[in-house]
Amino acid sequence: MFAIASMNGIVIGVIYALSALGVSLVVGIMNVVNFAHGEFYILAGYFSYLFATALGMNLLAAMTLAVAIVFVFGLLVEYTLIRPTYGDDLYSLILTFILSIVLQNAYLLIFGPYPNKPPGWVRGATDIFGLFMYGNQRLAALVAGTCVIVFVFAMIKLTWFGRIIRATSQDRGMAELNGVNTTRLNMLSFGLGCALAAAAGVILAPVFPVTPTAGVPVALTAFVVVVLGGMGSLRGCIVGGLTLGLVENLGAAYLSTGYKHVFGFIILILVLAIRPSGLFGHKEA
Amino acid sequence: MSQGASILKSNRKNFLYGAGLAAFAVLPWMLGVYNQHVLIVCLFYTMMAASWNLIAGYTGQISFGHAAFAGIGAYVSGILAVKAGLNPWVGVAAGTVAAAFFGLLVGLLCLRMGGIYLSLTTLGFSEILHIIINNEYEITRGTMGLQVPGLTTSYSKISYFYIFLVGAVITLTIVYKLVHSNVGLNFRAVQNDERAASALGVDVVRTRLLAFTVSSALAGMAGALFGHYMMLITPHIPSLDQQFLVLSMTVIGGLGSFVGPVIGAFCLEILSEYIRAWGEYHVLVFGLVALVVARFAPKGLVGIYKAWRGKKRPETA
Amino acid sequence: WSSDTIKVGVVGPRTGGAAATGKAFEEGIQLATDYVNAKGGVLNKKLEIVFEDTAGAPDKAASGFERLATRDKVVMVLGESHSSAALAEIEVANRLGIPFMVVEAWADPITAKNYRYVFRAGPSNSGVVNDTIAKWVAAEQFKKVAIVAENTDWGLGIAELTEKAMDKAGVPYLTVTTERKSQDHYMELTKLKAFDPDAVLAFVYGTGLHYFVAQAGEVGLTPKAIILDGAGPPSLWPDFWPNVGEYGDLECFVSSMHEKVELTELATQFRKSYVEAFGKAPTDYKSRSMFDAILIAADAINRAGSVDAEKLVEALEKTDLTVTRGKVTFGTEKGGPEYHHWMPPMLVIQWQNKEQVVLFPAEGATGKLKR
Amino acid sequence: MAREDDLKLVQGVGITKRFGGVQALSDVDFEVEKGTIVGLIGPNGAGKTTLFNIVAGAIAPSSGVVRFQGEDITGWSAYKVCRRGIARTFQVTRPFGEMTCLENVAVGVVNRQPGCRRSQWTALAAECLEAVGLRDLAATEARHLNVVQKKRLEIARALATRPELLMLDEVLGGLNSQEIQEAVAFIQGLRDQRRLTILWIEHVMGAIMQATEKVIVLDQGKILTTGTPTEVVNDPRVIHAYLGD
Amino acid sequence: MLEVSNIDVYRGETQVLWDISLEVAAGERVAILGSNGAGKSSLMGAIAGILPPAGGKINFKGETISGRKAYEVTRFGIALVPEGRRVYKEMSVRENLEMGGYVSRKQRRIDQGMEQVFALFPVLRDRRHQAGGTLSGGEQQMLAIGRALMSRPELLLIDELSLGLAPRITKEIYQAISGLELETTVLLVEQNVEMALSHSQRAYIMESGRITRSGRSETLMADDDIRRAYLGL
Ligand SMILES: Nc1ncnc2c1ncn2[C@@H]1O[C@H](COP(=O)(O)OP(=O)(O)OP(=O)(O)O)[C@@H](O)[C@H]1O
Ligand SMILES: Nc1ncnc2c1ncn2[C@@H]1O[C@H](COP(=O)(O)OP(=O)(O)OP(=O)(O)O)[C@@H](O)[C@H]1O
Ligand SMILES: [Mg+2]
Ligand SMILES: [Mg+2]
Repeated sequence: MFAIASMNGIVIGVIYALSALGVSLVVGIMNVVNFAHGEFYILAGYFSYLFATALGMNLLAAMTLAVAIVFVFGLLVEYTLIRPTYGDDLYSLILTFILSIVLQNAYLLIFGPYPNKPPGWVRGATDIFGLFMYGNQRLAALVAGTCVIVFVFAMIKLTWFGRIIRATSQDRGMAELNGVNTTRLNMLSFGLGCALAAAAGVILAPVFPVTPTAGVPVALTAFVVVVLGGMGSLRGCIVGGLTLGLVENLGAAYLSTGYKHVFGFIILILVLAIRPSGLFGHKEA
Repeated sequence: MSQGASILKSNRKNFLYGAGLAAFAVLPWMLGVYNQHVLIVCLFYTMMAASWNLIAGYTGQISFGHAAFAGIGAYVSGILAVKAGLNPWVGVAAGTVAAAFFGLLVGLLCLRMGGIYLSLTTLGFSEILHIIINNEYEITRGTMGLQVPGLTTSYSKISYFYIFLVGAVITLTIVYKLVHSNVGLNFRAVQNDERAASALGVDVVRTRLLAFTVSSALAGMAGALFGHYMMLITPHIPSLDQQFLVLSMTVIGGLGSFVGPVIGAFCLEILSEYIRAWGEYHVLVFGLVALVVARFAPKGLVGIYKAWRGKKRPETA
Repeated sequence: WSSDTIKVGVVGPRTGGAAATGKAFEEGIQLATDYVNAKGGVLNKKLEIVFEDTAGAPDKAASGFERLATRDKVVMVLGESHSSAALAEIEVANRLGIPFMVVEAWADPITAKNYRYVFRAGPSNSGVVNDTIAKWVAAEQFKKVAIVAENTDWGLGIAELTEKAMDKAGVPYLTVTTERKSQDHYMELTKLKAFDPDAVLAFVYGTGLHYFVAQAGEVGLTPKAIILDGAGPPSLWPDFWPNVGEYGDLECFVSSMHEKVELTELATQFRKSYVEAFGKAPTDYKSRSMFDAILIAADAINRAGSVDAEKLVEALEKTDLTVTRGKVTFGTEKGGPEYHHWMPPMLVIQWQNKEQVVLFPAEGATGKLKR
Repeated sequence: MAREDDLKLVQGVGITKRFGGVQALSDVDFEVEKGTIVGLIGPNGAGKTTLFNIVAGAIAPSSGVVRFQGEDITGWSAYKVCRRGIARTFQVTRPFGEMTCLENVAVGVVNRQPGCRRSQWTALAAECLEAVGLRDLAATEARHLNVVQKKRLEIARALATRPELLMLDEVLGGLNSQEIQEAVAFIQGLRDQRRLTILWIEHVMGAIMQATEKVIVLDQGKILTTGTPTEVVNDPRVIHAYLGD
Repeated sequence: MLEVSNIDVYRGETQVLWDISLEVAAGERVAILGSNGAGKSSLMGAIAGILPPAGGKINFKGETISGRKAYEVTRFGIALVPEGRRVYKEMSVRENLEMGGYVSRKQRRIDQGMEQVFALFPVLRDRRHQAGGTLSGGEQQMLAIGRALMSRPELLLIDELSLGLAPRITKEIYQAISGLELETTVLLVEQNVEMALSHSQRAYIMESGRITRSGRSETLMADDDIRRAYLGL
């Protein structure tokens, strides 16, 4: 029991971290909470389903194209909705909140109420050390998710893009003086945030099929992870995701399956009460 | 402007409010049962939007837990009525107090950080509430909803209309009094600049907590009344959909303006009655309207009206 | 007023999580109105259906019902697939004195409240559990069963009835609740696997069931244990197979419709006109349930010879009509859920190589349980 | 002894403040006598504003004690300190931009006199605006003011809290020499008519020389010297650290 | 090299600069003096593209740079050491310097530049892995100057060079600036009037958003009014 609970906690934790990565990035750089994060995730799931199933595209190509389209869509949303709200972070929250409801209902009209699932990459399950059986698609999602997370970390730590993102998040005006076009960077990073939501979407859709409203719980856990880990801290995002995954699964294993998600919130409240800025957060001046 | 003129103007304003209220109070006698129901729902949303506006519009705290507090009011009142056989009116009072209490707790937890933390924590709070309502099926009857007695012995739309009218007037009066009192000055000062406010003797945390608690209590009252009107309390009262409606109404009416939420509540509720026939399109249309207004007219309908009047009769600076 | 139509209201979810049901209802409505109006309509007028969205939420359902009655002035209301919404609606129906025929909401209290204006032409929880599930468990001689309940009124309610039935039959069981919105059932499944049951009675609705079936296969609970989908439709949804893959094989479900076995001639006719109208075979049996309900309503209106509510209730009580699922008669004995209730026959069907094999009842069986 | 304590309106003992590695103040002792105008000068980053912030309760000292009229007010929150009778202005002005000037000032009034009525605070706030010459702009939103007007509004707001000690942080910035003369007269007037005690940070040495009775010189978080203006400007250490030769 | 003609600048709705004109020739070192809030930083901001002028024009090497965004102005070869240093607190000294070289993004140029900065401020080499925010005030100011130099600017704008610096460090930095004179033109804002005048060829004096005087530094230094107003003598 403990073994599978921990294993599942880690897998789900990585999945949570992956889903929260985009939110964390956008909060960190732009101080904008993208409430419609879950809907971008779902959109990518739908696209990868459409391309792979209806158009019969190669799986990898379908996924890449889906992420690319959501990225462009993210750029558009930044341009039309988010950009005018810079400096008023609460207003962007209101706008993206409304956007999320609009998208949910648009999906319902376009894709219908039934769940959609792109084909799995692998089939079957693996026997883990003779302890328990574990779905292969989940293991694949774990690997893919870890790759995306490592990729994002590498990008942030090692490339110019990461450097200017970090600089901009610390001092936007100064970055501008150093020659960074922060307007374009914002657009790009919002797009990237959406693309990360999309990456999570295409990786997870074969495990958890997408429905018009399935984005809500995704976004909700992403927010919990981000607040838990500390606003805008990527490291916090990973630790937050893993903490949440483990707490929920161990709680479900030993306490109550019905209250699984409440355990996560309880941890969140405890952390906030003790460290108001989250595990890795900095208190804003 | 001289003192006298301003008193005159405020008297005229009061007179207008009074006359409008009187005219509105006789309206249901001229309408059918169905439209009476629509008016009652409008009044419910007026209470919700006006009280949400108190925190969002006047102190700049975007709470996503407003519907949750309405839910707490409704469930506490309903459970007391069903399980303890309490008079529903006592239940409404208890529900209001309970909502205030939870508002205070949530406020204490996250008002220190303010801003986005408050938004996300209230969101989490409303989710916890949902899970608890679903799981504690024995007490809350889960999604099936808790059937509760009405507030009056014989069911009549007209009497509910007046109950809700009184509720809305109470809510609006409290909001108006608060905003136009010394505390209201503090609300605005805190929203503008916390540090400067505290240097002028404003207890920032208490001011915010006060706004949050009062607003939660008012939501609790609205929720409790609504539960007894529907005679059924379901997890839909504290849902995100409901929160979305309240937020849209306030934003479309005019965030931070006194009449904005009232206008927003009436416009959107009546609009939604009309476009309901469009079935699955109606929420989408709703959202799009809200999105366009929020994006292009951040001050809502009230802002549009003011800008239009300002253009017609340019203010002398 | 003078109007050349008679309006009947339908309530059901067209938006929200169960919007699929609304779609099925719409199909049923289309076929039924065509059918009724082609036969001369009701009281020599055309039958018109007004569909009100409830979004699956009780409060919306109650106000939607009220809207149908007060704004659209319908003579009767049909429909609903959420027990919670139906329970809210019956209060309104009773208050306003509007006949209301519930179609696919299973909670016992809907008819157990013995409201004069409330009828049910569809399954009830106790009906499904006692007439179908318990008997099937006994017939298959399962030694141990697991009960999985989603934490909704329906899930928890039917699980409780099942526990009672298992107690009575002396079959040991383990009950596990699961969160309705949860996508990940590994922990629940691990607990079940440790219990090692012969059958899992899964009261999980919608996509949740798809997750459950697929993950049960992954953790190796199935195929050793047989899953019975207590709600029927999710196993028939068009996306069932894409979602569950090979793990769907051998899964069982309760349904009132089978792709081959038809109990009446009207059912065959329904299937034909469905395929003509929509270019595919009917999957969600709720379209047929709605079709039946409209036929029953039209019949009652014609027999009543008026749209007066009292007369309609009397006419409904005297219903004796054969619809797609058999002959309809409503119970008239007060005191239990059988009052104003017609329980249609239900089948237990197993997927065997993507073919539907009827296992139960024995008289309709087309094959044996495979494990 | 008692009389002597009475004279010290505010007194700091051993005030130390570290920001992480930055030692902003170390072991600062100072006192301000009732009814005087005391200048606080020193190079940028000497810790003057930090000292203000500590006295005003905006930040807590790492160690040390602040006494006001003999009462220990160390670590009190800003609003309590204000209600106790200490008002301050901000070096970078912080008006409530979306409120009118009258309302800006009213915030100060209502928190010092809770429960006062609208008519009362309107009158009191108007009077404070009058004092700084902003009466005509009472109904203007504060964000429309220019810099000098904003500084005056800061002073009006501070006066509205009926302080006994008024702390001014560089209120002369942006004024020309003529205006500086007027401002100095105004500040001396405040002391004389309202019986205020004033602690004043300013880089304009002329004004400090003219208006103050005592000058405290801070340098790198330490008191460099304290004395009459004339003593201070002639102190070679002050010339070296702050005035330049 | 730099020509500022008749610019008006607003911050929000308040005007902070009125009709400012000035010129800087290549290789020159020019000081801007003035009391607090006189508008010196606003002028620097206007040149660097942070505060677009509402009227007037700014030309750099014959091209108009007014109306361009800050990041574009930077690419013309202008670098600003802003008021308050503004080092990236959570990035290491090295990364801070690299950000200075973002305009070119060529690793070789960046390495070279970094060597030059380290030669100029040896203490930074010792601290290169330390986070910017943990440096002492003086070191932060050195870092800010070093970062500006990383882009190899033709015109270096320095706002409040000596702000918060101990006099000794101020002197060191002035000496360093003097050493740069061959390549770089410097326009600097300074509170320490004496220091500024003795390390510049020309100076402008600003009051309440206007330029009130200008002239050669030695002349101004000898001026009694100025000595009284700014040196408190
Ligand atoms: N919040 C803070 N975190 C870290 N260091 C700080 C903080 N606030 C001030 N300091 C540092 O403390 C020192 C003293 O600052 P303070 O603002 O008191 O100086 P000041 O004497 O008022 O200078 P000025 O004349 O420029 O206003 C400075 O070196 C400053 O960098
Ligand atoms: N962000 C801002 N918003 C509005 N007004 C500002 C802002 N920053 C500065 N000001 C005002 O603009 C005027 C010019 O400021 P600026 O910073 O350019 O002056 P300065 O000469 O550099 O002063 P200092 O010596 O304090 O650095 C000042 O009166 C100041 O109060
Ligand atoms: Mg200072
Ligand atoms: Mg400056």
